[in-house]
Amino acid sequence: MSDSLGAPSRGAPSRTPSYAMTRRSFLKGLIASGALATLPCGLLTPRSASAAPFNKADFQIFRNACPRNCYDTCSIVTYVKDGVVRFVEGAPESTFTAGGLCVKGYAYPRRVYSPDRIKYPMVQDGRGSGNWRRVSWDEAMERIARKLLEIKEKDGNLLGLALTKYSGNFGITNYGVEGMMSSLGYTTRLVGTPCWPAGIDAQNYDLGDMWCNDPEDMEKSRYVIIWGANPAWCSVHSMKYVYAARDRGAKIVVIDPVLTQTAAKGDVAWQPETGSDGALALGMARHVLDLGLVDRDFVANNAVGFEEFAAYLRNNVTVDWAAEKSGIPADEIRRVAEEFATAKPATIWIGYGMQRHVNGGAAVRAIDALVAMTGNVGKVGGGARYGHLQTWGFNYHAMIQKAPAGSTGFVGKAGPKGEFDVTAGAAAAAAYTDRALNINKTAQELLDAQNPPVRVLWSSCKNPFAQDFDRNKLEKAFNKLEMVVSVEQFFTETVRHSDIVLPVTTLFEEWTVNASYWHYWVSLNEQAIAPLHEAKSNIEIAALLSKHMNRLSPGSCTYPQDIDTKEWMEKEFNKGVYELLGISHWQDLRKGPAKAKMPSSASWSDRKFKTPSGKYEFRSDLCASHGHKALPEYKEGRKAYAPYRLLTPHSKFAIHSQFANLDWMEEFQKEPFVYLNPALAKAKGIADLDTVRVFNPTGEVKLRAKITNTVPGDCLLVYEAWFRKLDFNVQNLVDDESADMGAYKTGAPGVAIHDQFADVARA
Amino acid sequence: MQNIELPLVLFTVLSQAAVGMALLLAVRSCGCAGGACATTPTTTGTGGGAPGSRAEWLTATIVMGVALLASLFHLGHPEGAVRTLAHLERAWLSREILAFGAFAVLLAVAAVTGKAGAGLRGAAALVGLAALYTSGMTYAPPAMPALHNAAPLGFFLLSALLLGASFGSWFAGEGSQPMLRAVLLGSLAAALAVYVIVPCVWASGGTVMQMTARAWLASPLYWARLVLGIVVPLVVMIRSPRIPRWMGPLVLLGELAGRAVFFGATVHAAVNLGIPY
Amino acid sequence: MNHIFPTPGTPRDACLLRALRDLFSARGADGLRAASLALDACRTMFGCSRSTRGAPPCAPSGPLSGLDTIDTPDHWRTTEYAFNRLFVGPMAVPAPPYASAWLETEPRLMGEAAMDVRNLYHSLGYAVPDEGATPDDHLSFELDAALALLALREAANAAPPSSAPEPSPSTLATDTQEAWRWLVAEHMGAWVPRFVQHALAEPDVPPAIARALAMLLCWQEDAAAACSTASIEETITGMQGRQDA
Amino acid sequence: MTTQKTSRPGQRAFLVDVERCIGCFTCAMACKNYYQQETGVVWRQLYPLDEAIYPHRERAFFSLACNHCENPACLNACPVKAYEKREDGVVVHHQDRCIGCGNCIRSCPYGAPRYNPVLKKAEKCSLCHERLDAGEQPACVQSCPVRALRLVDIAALSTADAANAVQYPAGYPEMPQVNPSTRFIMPRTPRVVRR
Repeated sequence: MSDSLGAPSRGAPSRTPSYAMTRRSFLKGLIASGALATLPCGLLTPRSASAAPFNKADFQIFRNACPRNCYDTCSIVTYVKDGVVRFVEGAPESTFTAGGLCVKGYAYPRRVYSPDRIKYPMVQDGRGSGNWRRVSWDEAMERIARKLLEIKEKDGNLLGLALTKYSGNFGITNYGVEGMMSSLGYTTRLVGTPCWPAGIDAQNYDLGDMWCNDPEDMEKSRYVIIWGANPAWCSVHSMKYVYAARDRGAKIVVIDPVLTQTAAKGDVAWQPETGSDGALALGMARHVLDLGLVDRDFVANNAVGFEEFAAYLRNNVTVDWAAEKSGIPADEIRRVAEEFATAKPATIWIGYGMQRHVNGGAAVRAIDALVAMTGNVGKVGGGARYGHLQTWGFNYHAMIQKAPAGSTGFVGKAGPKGEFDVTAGAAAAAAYTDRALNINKTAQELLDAQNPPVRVLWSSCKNPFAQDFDRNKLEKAFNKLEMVVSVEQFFTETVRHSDIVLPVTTLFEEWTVNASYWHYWVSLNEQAIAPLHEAKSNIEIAALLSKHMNRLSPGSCTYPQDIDTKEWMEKEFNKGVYELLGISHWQDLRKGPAKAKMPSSASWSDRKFKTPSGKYEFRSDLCASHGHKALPEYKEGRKAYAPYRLLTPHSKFAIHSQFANLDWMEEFQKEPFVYLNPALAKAKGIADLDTVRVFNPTGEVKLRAKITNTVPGDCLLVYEAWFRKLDFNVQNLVDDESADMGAYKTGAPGVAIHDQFADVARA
Repeated sequence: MQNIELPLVLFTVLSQAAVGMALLLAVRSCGCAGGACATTPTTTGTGGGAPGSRAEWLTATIVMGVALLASLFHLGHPEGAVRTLAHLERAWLSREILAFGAFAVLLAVAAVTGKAGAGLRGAAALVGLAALYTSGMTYAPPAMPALHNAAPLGFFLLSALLLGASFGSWFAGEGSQPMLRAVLLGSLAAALAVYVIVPCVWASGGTVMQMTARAWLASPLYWARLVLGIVVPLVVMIRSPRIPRWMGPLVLLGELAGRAVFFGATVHAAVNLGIPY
Repeated sequence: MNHIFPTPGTPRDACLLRALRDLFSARGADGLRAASLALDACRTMFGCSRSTRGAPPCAPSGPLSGLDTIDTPDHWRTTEYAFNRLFVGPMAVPAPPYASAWLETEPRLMGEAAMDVRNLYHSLGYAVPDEGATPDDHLSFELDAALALLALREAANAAPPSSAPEPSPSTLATDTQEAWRWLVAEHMGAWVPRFVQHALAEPDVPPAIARALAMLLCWQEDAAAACSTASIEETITGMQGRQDA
Repeated sequence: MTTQKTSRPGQRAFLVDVERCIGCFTCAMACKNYYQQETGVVWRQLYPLDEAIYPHRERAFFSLACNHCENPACLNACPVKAYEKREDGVVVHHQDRCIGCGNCIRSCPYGAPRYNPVLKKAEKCSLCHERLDAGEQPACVQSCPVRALRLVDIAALSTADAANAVQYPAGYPEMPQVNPSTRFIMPRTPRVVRR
């Protein structure tokens, strides 16, 4: 910020020529501007309830899109006045968003204008010292550039530079962060995803891709099983389709160890043993088989390996065994299995929660098999719904950058760098590649990486201290790093452990485009206001870094040095996207979001699967070749290492570490709680709202307890969140045990977030 | 327990004290037939004459003035106080302000002229009673089931009598003392009954009433009010032939405590939305 | 020490405003040092007695007390760290130097307060650099605007009636006076005192910053008092209300 | 300024479909988003139903703002006529007239008026009357992702609504003297199969 009002006044007013400046013009100003008119109570004007009639014409209206890691990826309409966001609404054009956002989306105005926002690039003298100095962007970038050149000099490559980035901002242009890394050379990447990889691999083995029906066709289902998902909290816009299905006579069955809000809205709520989903699905499959309700046409003509699967079921699975594994009575399993097999179409929504287990991938394959054998794959209103990337076919112009000439890097096989990695193929071919570290073991991998060790960590669109597992180990890992750069909006625990923090733009301050991994709408994200303070977008930051790299060492970075976020947004579009969306130019999206024109609302409607066999694979040799079972066999869960199972799912008031820190959200959620079954509370002598310790070998958290019968007696339930005023972090309790699958499609196995255990005691 | 609304505590208690004084003054004057009072110099020694020395009227006026002043501090925007008369047709609060305004004027006139004739005395008493009634209605909101009835009016009337009698005795001639003592004794006895019975009645009422009963009984202020403001005075008065001068302050203390409970501990219906009502 | 009762518009105010403006917009140790020394210079030159009679002097004690005896890079670097913890970030700061953070019904930036001062700047023919990105109501901008109005008042008062172009200088004088009154008494009066209190309430505020905050409050109070008239008394009480909140 | 009288028939009211409501707080936040309310001032709030009413904790909610009563306690209690009941039944609070006496807050059985500590005045939901007059839905109603919160004319309820809607469900104070206009559809419980 300049130290005085902009031109013409600089320095002492008495000396400023501007005061000789035409008094008339000034008077015009002073009187006409309305400033005087508002003087008597310019501030005190009460926000009267009898406000002037609402008139859209009073506002500039912009198109935005919620870039968070969420099923719903809402299309937002932003109302701006005097260059300030006044309020936001859901876009009515999207039948999915349907004019309304969610509790988080409506809190956005607080996020942009929060006084807590990081305003300037700053340097911390002594990590964790709290001694911060404000620096110019150029100074910050020069420091980073010099450090990068130094380690490149020392190591002969840039593998000492690591990037950790995940889903903090899914705006397509934000893949420019990966692009920035590539444009510097071969670097170290924390690859994979903590979110949904086991299920992605499972569906790729079974179907050849992760591709779900349009959620909007769920209303055509005659039977809906929501398995390990909680849309009432995590995909509120999907609930209207669940309701529509029920209004048309469908039965809603919700399977979840916790009686979630979604379960409370179902017709039947199963609370099975956590992690027993595979057994449950196989038990149902066995019953369907026994009843002869298998879709013979499908398994014969569109699938391979069914007979082997059937044999496996006959020899190894009984309904009673499933009942014993899951705790769900055998006749219950039989009843629901029969209803599911006879209702046409019937669908299962496979949640991400149920695959965050050491046997999660296997469980998803078992559920896929249940849906397939009942002939519900490829059917409108049917399907094993997990997610899709059909609408993500952008150019990734910001992401695809080539390494500077002569760069050397990691020699060895290159896998994908995550579920959104479009460069995977190309990379495999190259002589050198980036070094991949498992994002789900960030702490351990940073500690273990050698020749060279990771010296510089760049964190963007991610808050490692809130999201990476085994927080205490992560602290050790950070102490090993020579420089930590975090690109952030708020002073998170990660920023506290950084040397340099760079303020980044919010969705209202940059151009980009957003797609969903659930619904089929694509939304434009216009820049609605100027970036506040000194915030820059991720690609502008990359360009500035490139400028300084090339100034200090010409040719050391291939990233363009002068960037306009709007132009770069345009560069992401291509003919394919236009055709898919049925638009002729991205400008059409200014009229509202567009929905992909798919041949059918059902995935796989042509039964042409992307598996090696081109058919649905009950038996997947590919899966076997990756060290798993060829058939969707049952896999045992993780052994308990503490008395109670610990579940740390998403709250409705936050997405990971975002939103819970906003003052508006604090109105409705002031603090975290651990939720306990009355029996467990009684056994531990814990009364409602007592403060308790939840602890295990990984660490501990202190918080208050709420006693509720929605949680099973052997479970401790704590929702993850980052509160600005509280020292609370569920990652103190979650270790980095891997899930069974994920390496195939995302570069690293998932993480068994819900195979965690802990004990509890009054504090 | 929510905020005790100190300005309202002061306003209601003091205004009721003033009403009580005016009321008993009028009653006394009726009891002064045959010039009984004339022969007995008032304790304040400001000559004889009809009951209601200038000092007494002045005191009442000042008490009422302080009450009105205190009420201003209850407003977010005191500058708008005059507009409170805008809704006489419906709002008991508007009527309360009007009634007490008129009452205050009458007191002031009496205080200024020094000697109030029977007419003025009667008028003051009647307007005072009317004002008391408007208070009783104003503080019986539908949102507070425990008070949405005649209870507030009853409480206020008792307060008026207790305070009126004990402070009135400062000024009353000997002739009136026995009568004041009787009034005080009677209203103390009544108050004892009321303040014990009413919470018990609530305890057998709906959820919010029961919560109110619990809140009152749990409040030290309630017990202070009961012991300091009722039991002790009662015991004293049973023994003592006339009202001791320190009785006024003591009773006032009890009343203030009691009123603090009234405003602070009474439970609002909205506190348990979603809970069985 | 020389007892003067400066009225707004004297060199003293200009001196203070300039120093305070530069101090609160300082980007680093050097800026802080320069502005702080300038501020001390004003205090030495004009003393720190109050123009409001009876008001206690601003200086913690004695006219020259608290002048920085230490003048080492380390000293100013530490001051910078503390300055950032108080006003800049990156962590959430206890005393954001933006009017909106105090006047908005809820702490937020770019609120109505920012729009009000933006109007004033525009009417003066000015704007903050890259308007829309930089909140208009940062303390330093407001002090800068105050400086401008100060100079303008002098110009207005100086202007001889004869040489008056349309409209008459009296209009100019009253307009300027009104604008000044609104800015220093009404607008800044509504948040600067709370801002100063909150900042001073923080642990280990370096002397240079503590003095600056004290001087800021004195200047604002004096300026407000000087132009207070019956008409605005109630506005101020209204403001007091806000300040209690 | 006062609101222009509209000649809509009947009483505009919120219909709270607790059966559909997922307790997501979107409506409450949409209200804050549109009116930029200060901390502590919440015009619309969600109240979880006690386990005595719905057997599972924090799984069923009343989303409540102003009930726009037929005989509003706030309006009757307000000494400065800051409240107005429009022809369409909407109870509007004119904050410019309010002097912050708090009498409406003491009087409303449903806690609809809230004290704004900054403006030192009361304020409450006025059913987005300025949006209604512009042909828009109230911010909260428009925001509800499951249409659990609807704007209805209780003089003209659909037969289905008329059949299911109740005025005084358990957990909601019965106040015939003010006759709140809000209507509720109460939730069902799923068949829970536990280990």
